[in-house]
Amino acid sequence: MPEITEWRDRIWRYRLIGSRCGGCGSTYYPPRNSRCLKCGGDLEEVELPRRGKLLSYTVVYQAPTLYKYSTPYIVGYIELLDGTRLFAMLTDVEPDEVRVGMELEATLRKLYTYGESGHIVYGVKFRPAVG
Amino acid sequence: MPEITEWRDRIWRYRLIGSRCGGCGSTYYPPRNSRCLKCGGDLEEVELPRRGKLLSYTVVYQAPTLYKYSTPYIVGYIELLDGTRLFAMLTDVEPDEVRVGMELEATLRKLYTYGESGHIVYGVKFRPAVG
Amino acid sequence: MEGIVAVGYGLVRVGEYWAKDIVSLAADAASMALDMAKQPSVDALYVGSALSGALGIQGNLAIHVADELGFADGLAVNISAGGASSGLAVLSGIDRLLSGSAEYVLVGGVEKVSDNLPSDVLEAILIDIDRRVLKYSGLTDAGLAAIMARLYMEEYGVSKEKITSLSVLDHENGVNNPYAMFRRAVSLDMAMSAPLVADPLTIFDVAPYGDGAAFLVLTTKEKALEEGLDYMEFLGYGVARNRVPISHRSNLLSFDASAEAASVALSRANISIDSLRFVELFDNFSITGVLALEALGLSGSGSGADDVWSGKFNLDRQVSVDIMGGLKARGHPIGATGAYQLCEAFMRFEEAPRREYGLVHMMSGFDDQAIVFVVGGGGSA
Amino acid sequence: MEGIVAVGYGLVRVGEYWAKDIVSLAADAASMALDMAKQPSVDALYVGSALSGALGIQGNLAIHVADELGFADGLAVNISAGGASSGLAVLSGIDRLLSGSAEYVLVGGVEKVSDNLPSDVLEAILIDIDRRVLKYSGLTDAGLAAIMARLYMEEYGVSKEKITSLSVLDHENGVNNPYAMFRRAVSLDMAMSAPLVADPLTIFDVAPYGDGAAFLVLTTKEKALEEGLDYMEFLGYGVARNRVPISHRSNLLSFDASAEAASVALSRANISIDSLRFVELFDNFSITGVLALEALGLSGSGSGADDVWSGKFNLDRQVSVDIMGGLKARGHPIGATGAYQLCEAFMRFEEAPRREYGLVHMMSGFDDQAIVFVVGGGGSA
Ligand SMILES: [Zn+2]
Ligand SMILES: [Zn+2]
Repeated sequence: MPEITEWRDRIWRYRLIGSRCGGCGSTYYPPRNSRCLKCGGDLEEVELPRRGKLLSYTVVYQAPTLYKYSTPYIVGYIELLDGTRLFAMLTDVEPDEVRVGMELEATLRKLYTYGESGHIVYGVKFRPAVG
Repeated sequence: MPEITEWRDRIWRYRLIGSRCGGCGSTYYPPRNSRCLKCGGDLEEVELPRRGKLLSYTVVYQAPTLYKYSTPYIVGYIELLDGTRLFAMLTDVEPDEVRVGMELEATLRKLYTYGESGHIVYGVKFRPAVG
Repeated sequence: MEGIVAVGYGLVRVGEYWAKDIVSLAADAASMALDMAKQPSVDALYVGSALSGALGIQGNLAIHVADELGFADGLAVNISAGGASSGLAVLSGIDRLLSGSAEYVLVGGVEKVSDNLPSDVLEAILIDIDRRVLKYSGLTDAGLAAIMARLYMEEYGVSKEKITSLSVLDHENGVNNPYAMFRRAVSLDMAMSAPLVADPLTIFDVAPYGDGAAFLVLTTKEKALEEGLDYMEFLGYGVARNRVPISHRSNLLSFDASAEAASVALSRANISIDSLRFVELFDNFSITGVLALEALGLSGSGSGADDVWSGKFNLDRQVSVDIMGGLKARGHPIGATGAYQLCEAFMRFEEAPRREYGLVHMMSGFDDQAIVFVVGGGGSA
Repeated sequence: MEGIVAVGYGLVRVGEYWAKDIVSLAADAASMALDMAKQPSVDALYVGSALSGALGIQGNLAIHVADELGFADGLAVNISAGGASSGLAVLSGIDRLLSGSAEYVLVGGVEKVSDNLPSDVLEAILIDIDRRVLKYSGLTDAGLAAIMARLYMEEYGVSKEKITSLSVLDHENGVNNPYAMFRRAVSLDMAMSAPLVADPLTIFDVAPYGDGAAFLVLTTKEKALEEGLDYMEFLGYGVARNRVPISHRSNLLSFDASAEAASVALSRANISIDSLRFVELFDNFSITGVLALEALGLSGSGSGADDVWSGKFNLDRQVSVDIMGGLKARGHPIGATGAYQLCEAFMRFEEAPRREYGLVHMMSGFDDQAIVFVVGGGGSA
C-alpha cells in the first residue's frame, strides 16, 4: 500500500515546499529534515517560487508500470527563480515544442492511479509560462 | 509478475517431485539442486508418495494478501509414507475435525489468484485419506 | 574481537509513525547515538532493514540515511537479512573496526511497517523467509510458529499456558522500558483468551510488528578510554546457520544455529553461561523464545516452558530473561530488532553494576541464521 | 588491505534464464569460483543483490545460496545496495579477511530480472534509487541519464555521436567475452538510429538489464602462495558518496564520488593513473561512462566523449577501457555487475602479462556511492 508514503509527501509535493538555509540561503527540493549541505546551517520549510526555466529534459519512451499508459512523456530538469533545481514532468506542451531555456510554471496535476485501489496521486507538473 | 516464478516451480508443485539421495536414501521437498545434506551423495528427482500422516497443524486467521479471502484455513506439517516432511494446506476437512496422526492424501487444487492478471496458481493440498 | 565497544546508543519507541518517513526515523535514532558518543567523526555506516525494499518504501536505505545525517562521505552499507539484518550490520561494523579501516562506525537498523497493510507486510515477510515453502502452503510466520508450538506440546506434554507464560514475563518486564511498544502487564488469562492469530497462538504469543529504528556507535576500547566515554564491551560473538528450506530439517524444535552461535560466543568471551546476569531472546513468538532458551543452554530440551512458568528467569533471579520486555512487549521492528536488543543491554549497564555480563540472541527466520553477542559493562565510572 | 587476493572466479553468461531460479543461478557461478580455488573451506559468504527482495523473488538470498552450496555453517550476509551491491559484498569480505575472522570468503552477486515485466523492473529500480525524486517526476534511470546527456551536449558543445561511441567501443570489445550478453560489433549509425528509450538515448546508449551471477573466492596472498594458487591482487580501494537526492547536487555532470574513490584507491595502491593498463567503467549508460572517465581522471571535463571518439581508449592503446565489453555489451545484472567486472579483470590477468594493473569502477545510482578497486595480476606463473 504505497499510498501512505504518497499521502505523507503530499504537502511538499502539492505546494512545492522546500528547505531554505538560514545561514547561506541555499534551497533544497524535496525538503531536507537535517542541516544545510553547504554551510551546516539550520533549515526551514519554505514555499518555493512556482516559476523557473528548463535546464534539460528528456522524452521517456520506456516507462515504469505506474506511468506506462502516459508514454511518451516529457520530464524536465528545472531551475526555479530562486535557484532551486528539481525534476518534474512537463505538461501542456508537445515534445517538438520543448526548448532548453524555456520559461515554465508549476501546476497541480494527476500523476498516476493505483490500479488495485483506484487511488489517484496528484503532484506538481510544469507547463509553459504564460505572460 | 511473480507468475513466472510460480510457473517455473509448477512441476514439482503439481506432481510432488522431491529429491532422493543415491547414497543414504534421504528425501527432500521442495527438491534440492545440489547434494544430500546428510551424506553429500548425489540427488535425483523422484515423485514422492502422495499419502502421509499429519505431524502438526495450525489454523491461520491472519493471512497474507494472497490468501486473505481463504481464512480461516488449515496448514499441516506432514510426513509422507517414505519419511519426507513438508508443509501444505489441508482441504475437505474442518478445523474441529483435524487430528494429529490422521492419514492424508495429496490432491491438486487452486492455491490463489493474482488480482491484476487473474492468473490462477495451482498446487498440492492434502485431504483426509479414503480407504 | 578483543577491544570493540559501543559508546553510544539511540532508539525511538517502537510504534506507528504515520507522519514520519523511514529515513527520518533512522536519523532520529542515529542522532541520539551520535550525541551520546559526543559526535565522533564516523567512517562507515551499516544499516539493516529487512523489508524497506520489498515494501516499496525506499531501497538502498543506507546512502539516504547517511545523507540525511549529513555524512558527506564514507562507506554506507545496506544489509537486508530478515531479523538478522541489524545483527549483521553490527557484525560488519565490528569487522571494519578490526580490519583497521575505521575508527568509529555507526551500525543499526530501521523498519517501517505501518506504511503498508498488515496483509501486505505478512506477504513480504513470507517471501523474505522462504518463498517456496511459505507461499505455496499458505503458511505465515505465525503459522509456522503455531505448528512448532503444537509439536512441542505433543512431544513434551507441555500445556499451552506454560509456553505463553514467556509473553507474560515479557510484558511484566516491558513496563520499565521507555522505548517499549507496550508498557503494561498482562495476565495469563488475558493472553490465553485473546483472539487467535494461528491456532493455538493468540495475539499475545506473537510479537507485534512495529516501526522502529535503533543505532549504536562502535569504536575500539582504547579509543573509548582515551576519550573518557562510557561503554558496553563486546566480549565475544558467534554466528551459525540452520537448514533452509525449513522442511529439510530433521527436527523442527531444535534450534541448532542458536545453540552453535551461543557456544562459540561464550567460549570466545571465555565466560560460562552461569556467569550471565541477563539474556535477551529473539522471541518473535512465545514458542521460538522457549526453543531459543533451550538451544542457548539455559533450559533442557522440553523444559524451557516449564522453567519460564516456574519463574526461573524472572527479574529477581540469577539469570533474568528479556529484562526490557523482549520482542513481545518492546515490539518487533524486524530488521532493527537486533539493534534494539543491544541498545537495551547498554541501558542496563548504565544503571546496574558494571561487572555484569549479558547475552543477546538474534536470528532471521526460524533459527535460519543465528547471531549471539556476549556483552559486558564498562567505562570510566 | 595489503595482501588480499582473489583465487577463483565464476560467472554465468548474462542473459535470460527462464528455467532457472535465482538461487541455482548464484550457485552455478559460485561453484565455478570454488572449483578454480580448489574447493577451499569457506568461512563466510557475502551476496549482493539489488532487487531480489523488491521483485518478490526471494529475500535474504545469502542464506539460501549458502544452503544450496552445502555450506553447513558460517556467516552469510545479504547486501542490497543497488549497483554497488556486489562491490560492497567484496569490500565486506575483504574486511572480514583483514579482521582475521576468516581465511577464505566467497563474495559476489546475483540478479534475476527476467522473472518480471520490464516495466515492473523499472519501477523497482526507481524506488531503489530514490523514490521521492524519480517516482513523482516519472523519471526512469534512463530518463535521468538522458537529461545528463543533453546537459553535457549543451555545456560542452559535444555531439550525441561522440557520447554513443562508448557503446560502440563496448560492443567491439565484448566480442571477445564469452560471458557477454551481446557478442557482436555495432556501427555508430545503427546505434544512433535505434529506437529511443529516453530521448536522446537509444537502446544502444542503455546497458541492458539481464539475469546474471558472478562470484569470487578471496583469501590472503600468503595463503594463495602457500597453496600455489594463481591470483589477482587487490592493491587498493576507495569508497565515496555523492549527494542524494540527486536534485540537491550543484552539478549533475560531476561524479565527485567516483573521483574521490579513484584518487583514494590509486593512492593506497601507490600507483599512478598512467601505470594502468585497463579501466573498467560502470557505464550503465553511455553518458555515465563518459562522466566516469572524466571523474576518474582519464579525460578532462568535457573531453571524455571526444577521447573515446578519437580512439584513445581502444584495445591497442596504452590504457584500454571496458576491455570485456563494459555494461553495454556484457549486460547489466544490477547487483551482480560489480562482481562481473572483477571476474573479467581476473580473466584478463590469466591471459596477459602479469605485471599489469587495472582499475575497476562501480557505483549505485548515479555516482550515489562509488567504489573503485585497483587490481594486479600475480600467482605462481
Ligand atoms: Zn547553508
Ligand atoms: Zn544422502
